[in-house]
Amino acid sequence: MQTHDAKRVEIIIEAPMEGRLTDALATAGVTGFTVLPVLGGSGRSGQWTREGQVGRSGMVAVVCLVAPERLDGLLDAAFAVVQRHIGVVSVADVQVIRPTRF
Amino acid sequence: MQTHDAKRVEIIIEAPMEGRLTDALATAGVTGFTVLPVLGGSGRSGQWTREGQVGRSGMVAVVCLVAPERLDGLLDAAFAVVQRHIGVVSVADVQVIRPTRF
Amino acid sequence: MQTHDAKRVEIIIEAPMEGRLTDALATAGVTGFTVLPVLGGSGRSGQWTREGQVGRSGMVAVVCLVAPERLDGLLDAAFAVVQRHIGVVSVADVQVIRPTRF
Amino acid sequence: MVDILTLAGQNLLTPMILCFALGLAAAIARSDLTVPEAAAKMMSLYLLFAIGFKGGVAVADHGLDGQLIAALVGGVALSFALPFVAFGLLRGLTRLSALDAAAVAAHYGSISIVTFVTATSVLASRGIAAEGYMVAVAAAMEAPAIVSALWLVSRGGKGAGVQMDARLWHEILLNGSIVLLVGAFLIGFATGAPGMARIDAFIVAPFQGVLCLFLLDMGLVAGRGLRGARGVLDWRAVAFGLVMPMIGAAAGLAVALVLGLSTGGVALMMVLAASASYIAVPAAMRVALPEANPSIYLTLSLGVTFPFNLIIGIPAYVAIAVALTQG
Amino acid sequence: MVDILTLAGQNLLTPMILCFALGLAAAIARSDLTVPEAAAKMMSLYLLFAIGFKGGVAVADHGLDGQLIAALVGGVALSFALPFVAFGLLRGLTRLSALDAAAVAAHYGSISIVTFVTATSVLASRGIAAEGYMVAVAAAMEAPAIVSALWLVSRGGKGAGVQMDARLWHEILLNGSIVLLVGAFLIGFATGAPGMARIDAFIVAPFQGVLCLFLLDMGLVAGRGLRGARGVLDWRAVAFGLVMPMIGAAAGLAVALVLGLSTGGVALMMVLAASASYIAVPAAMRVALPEANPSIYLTLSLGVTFPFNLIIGIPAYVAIAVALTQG
Amino acid sequence: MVDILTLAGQNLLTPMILCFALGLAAAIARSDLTVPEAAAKMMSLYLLFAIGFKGGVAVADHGLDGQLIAALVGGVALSFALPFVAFGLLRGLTRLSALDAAAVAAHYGSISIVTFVTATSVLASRGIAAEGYMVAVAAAMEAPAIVSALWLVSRGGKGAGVQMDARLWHEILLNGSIVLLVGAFLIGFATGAPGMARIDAFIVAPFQGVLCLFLLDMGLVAGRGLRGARGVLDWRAVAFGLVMPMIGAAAGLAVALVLGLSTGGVALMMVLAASASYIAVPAAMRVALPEANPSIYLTLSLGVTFPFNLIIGIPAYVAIAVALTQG
Ligand SMILES: Nc1ncnc2c1ncn2[C@@H]1O[C@H](COP(=O)(O)O)[C@@H](O)[C@H]1O
Ligand SMILES: Nc1ncnc2c1ncn2[C@@H]1O[C@H](COP(=O)(O)O)[C@@H](O)[C@H]1O
Ligand SMILES: Nc1ncnc2c1ncn2[C@@H]1O[C@H](COP(=O)(O)O)[C@@H](O)[C@H]1O
Ligand code: NA
Ligand code: NA
Ligand code: NA
Repeated sequence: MQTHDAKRVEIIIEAPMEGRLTDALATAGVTGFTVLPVLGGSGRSGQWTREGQVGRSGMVAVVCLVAPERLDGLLDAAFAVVQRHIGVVSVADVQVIRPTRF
Repeated sequence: MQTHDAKRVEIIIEAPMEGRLTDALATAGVTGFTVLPVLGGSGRSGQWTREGQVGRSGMVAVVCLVAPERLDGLLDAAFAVVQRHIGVVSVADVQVIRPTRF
Repeated sequence: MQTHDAKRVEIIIEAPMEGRLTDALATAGVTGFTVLPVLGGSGRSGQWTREGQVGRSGMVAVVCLVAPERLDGLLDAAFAVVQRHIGVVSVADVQVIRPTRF
Repeated sequence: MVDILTLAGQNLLTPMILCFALGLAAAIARSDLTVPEAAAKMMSLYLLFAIGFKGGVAVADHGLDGQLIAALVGGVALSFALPFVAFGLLRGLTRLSALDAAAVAAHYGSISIVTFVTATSVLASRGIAAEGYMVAVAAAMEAPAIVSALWLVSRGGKGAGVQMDARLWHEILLNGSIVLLVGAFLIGFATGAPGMARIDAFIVAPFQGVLCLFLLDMGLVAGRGLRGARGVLDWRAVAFGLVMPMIGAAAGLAVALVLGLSTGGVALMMVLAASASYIAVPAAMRVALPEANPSIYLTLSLGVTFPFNLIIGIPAYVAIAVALTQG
Repeated sequence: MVDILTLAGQNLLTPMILCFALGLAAAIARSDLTVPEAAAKMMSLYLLFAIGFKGGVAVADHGLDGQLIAALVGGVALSFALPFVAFGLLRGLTRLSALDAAAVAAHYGSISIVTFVTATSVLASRGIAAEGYMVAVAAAMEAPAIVSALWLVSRGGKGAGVQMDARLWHEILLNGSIVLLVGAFLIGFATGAPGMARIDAFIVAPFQGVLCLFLLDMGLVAGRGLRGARGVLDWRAVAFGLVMPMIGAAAGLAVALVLGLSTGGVALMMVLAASASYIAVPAAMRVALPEANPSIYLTLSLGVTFPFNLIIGIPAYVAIAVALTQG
Repeated sequence: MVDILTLAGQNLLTPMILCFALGLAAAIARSDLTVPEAAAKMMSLYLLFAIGFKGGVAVADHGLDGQLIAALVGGVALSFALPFVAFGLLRGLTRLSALDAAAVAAHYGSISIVTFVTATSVLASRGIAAEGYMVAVAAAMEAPAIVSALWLVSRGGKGAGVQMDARLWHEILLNGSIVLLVGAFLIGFATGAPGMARIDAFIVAPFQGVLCLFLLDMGLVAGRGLRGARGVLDWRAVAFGLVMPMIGAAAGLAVALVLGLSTGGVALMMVLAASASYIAVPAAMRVALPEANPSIYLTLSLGVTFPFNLIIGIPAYVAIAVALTQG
């Protein structure tokens, strides 16, 4: 089946920042994304799990599929939000069907 | 460690279609997949979150690792189901250990 | 934006083994990972869904972003744990921002 | 009429309605107040179980009169017929495509179990008895409307549009809420008063309180839906969402009077006919009519008709039932 | 015998059993009825807390007789011993490998807390008192069986097969249900009647109702398990799942009579010995014996033995206990 | 003093406190006992709804005296003022950076609703009445402290450190717990005794039982937090976590006496001033002061001050309130 190049950006970020991130994405013209729940994790700021949660609402994973040429805009927008916060951003090359969407 | 080429197919689809998709995959000989929950997302059909859910049971992400030669069969099967529905399909090149499984 | 090569390792493993896996990762010097919930799946050991769960607490997906040179250590550590258990391991090439973290 | 408004006034001051209003307001004000999905699901399982069980016990107490069959037939007939009325109204009144109109029509032929539950608690609080088997009627009315709607689509040459298979029928007829409602009804019927004695502290006393929190969540969901659907509905569509329940209630009233139901039974039949589905039917529409726009039917059913029935409809239907059966 | 069957008949008509049957039927009919995982977990926490607390209060009321220690020892002995019986039976009767047989044996030496909870509510509804410390005995019987099973495996030269470490012991001995059960027992013991007065409206009145919804979920899970495990069990294995609880019950009866427990205590000891674990032990087996097939032990424990105990076992054990201690 | 200790002793033997202790112990012993997130969230919604509703009904019964406004002003003033005290204390006593000190200070100016809820149930069990509108005061005290803390940071040249926007204010002022607490209060006020009659079986009788399970979860969370934060706090910081609530309580006492509140009202004002937020404020700090270390403020608030208030604070505050208003 005929597929098309795209980028899969995965942003793991604190839940309280999710709305700010998706707004920033929308402003950057990225209107397609999916948010996945996160159970726990570990990083420089230590380990946490959702069970240990009253005060912190934990983190979420935001996945965006975008056309390669829109990657930079996306990363700039995302970085402006993530910058001062804990979390990680990764980008992978993928193939998508239905290119018109991205 | 010795690894082997494989494809990682990620299908984000409406929950009511999950059973139909996995059946189609099985028919196409793809018996290995993992289903991840989705909290919300945004696309051409607008934005939604699981909190806003009574009527719509939301979406799920189905991840399949397959040997490269079985990719086309998988995509055809998946596309037949996804075609008329909202959702996205992406394919990434990955390495797996234990090739016999795929 | 300036990005850096990294590997994205995705390990899908039984929940009762999660702690053992993350400890093994820590021992191997991998202190960064994210754990995602899994709703269900299918493989050689048959199909299962979280609804069918009383006895088995199901599976989880552990995602690690690491610098390429640390991949082998990670895979060895992970494999030692996963080896005799059901589950899958896949590795993808990705780009990350903020390399210092990995 | 005045009488009805005062009733509506009283009704407005119940914790249930105010909880719904609170949820609606919180969602529209973009508060982050949310009820966890699992908790909402659990509360609806509780409500379905409790109401089904009580219905079964009531039937076990008063015995099965032949009316049960008649009421089931009447309800099913309503569910089959109302989508045609709704479809005609939508095509004449609004600008919706035939596909969207048919999808909406399916919702209004089917029923909203929460509206039904709220009505039963209103009746209970006013000491008005109703036939216990009305829960069975409610279950029976969920699916037929879907058939009518799909027939409307395929007839309209949109046959290609319909993705109907045995599997979908299976999903519709054995969907969780129908199975639990009917199952609890049968269990209540089988165990009767002794069974009730064992669990009434669980399904009777806390019932209205749970309903409050559940309606809070309904308000949140309806409010978020309305916010998200800004611009999806024009005033014509909204008007439909207010007029259709009255038409449905009238039809339900006629059927109920013909059946000779009790005051409570008449009120409940009106509520069932007036209410619109927002769980079973939308899921079925996503599979059978994927091109139909969910925001339209969900917003109409959940954002317009549900609040209308909750706040104005139920007290009105009850008042009418009282007037016509006890007057 | 006839007597037992009539009892079973009555027992069948309780809401609890019928809820379990409803879940079983819904799952086998492939209905999408499901209880959210979080809700099921919460209900089991509620049941564990309530039963542990009540047990502690009962002990606080009647005071601690030395029997507590004796009963604990008796229960632990049963948990150690029964896996050997089960293993022998499985190797003789069925075609299971030594590994799978050992894994199954561990489940039958351990206990099912839901079966225990259901039995207590049956006793309560029949006004039969039981030693409050039986919940402590239940907690004590969870783990020993695992030791016996792992010993059977390593002895069988399958030593390589056992992945046993301090961490796993820690997980088993401090697993959530044991901790909550024992903790609630101690809290009930410490706060006694005054403590009970504060929370009985929460842990006593709604108890049977919550148990109904929990058994509904158990039925759904058991049914889905049975559906998924078609072909995994031959008739020999199923026969084991029906015979083993009777053997366990007999052993439990002997121990209980030696201990001189009350009627209720005898019945509960039989239930504990007859029931098979489906939470603590399976998780431990996944870690310690990863090559053992989970479908086999889960289906046997949850799909065969649990329903058997629920429907036939409990009323039979109670009837026997009554006959032998009050006759 | 002795008197206070005996009270604390009695208090220790309530199921609530022991449930908290059980959770704490289980977490520290690394048991896998957990309360599902959704269930914990639902229990907190239940507690907020119940306490808000009861408060509203109480106000509807006794009528609104002008004190409500005065009490609100007093509470808001406390919330504004206490962060300055806390900040000064932290900078003088501990080695925390200005940023971390300000973040911690915000928590101590704000309030812990669970501490408040527990205090009300202690008062209820001792038959001490309190002003119903104290729940409104509690809601009003959540946010002001955040303003003070952010001002402290920006003043400290750390302006760059503050990420404050209209959106965050919106999130803080309309956060779920405030909206539900105030909303339930208004609903209780609007429906009064008749409303209460409909749902008291749900919000009154099971209240203390639900609180037990909720405190069990609080203990688990606090224990896991403490385990994870080993080494984060030195003895100075811990000392602050024990001293600050007493200072807060004293300030609350002064304000309450000036306002001339009832015995229960005085006790609750002390509790509010003494307690530290662990939900609303931490979320706000993550957004506004991302560089402040969450382990510090969460561990202090949840791991040190919350248990202190629960076990020693509440009975002491109540005893003092009784002594000073009834003596
Ligand atoms: N190398 C990594 N791979 C995957 N997830 C990570 C990694 N580093 C951090 N994370 C996630 O980001 C969160 C915050 O990380 P940090 O900012 O390093 O404290 C962690 O709790 C993880 O969920
Ligand atoms: N570009 C994208 N990247 C990631 N997820 C997407 C994207 N587009 C759509 N989705 C997901 O697919 C769902 C339906 O998308 P759509 O069919 O465009 O309305 C959305 O709610 C998202 O969860
Ligand atoms: N090819 C695959 N792609 C994605 N997930 C898989 C695949 N194979 C197995 N899994 C996951 O791993 C679990 C155990 O697989 P198995 O060990 O093959 O029984 C399954 O339930 C799936 O969740
Ligand atoms: Na209808
Ligand atoms: Na046993
Ligand atoms: Na405070």
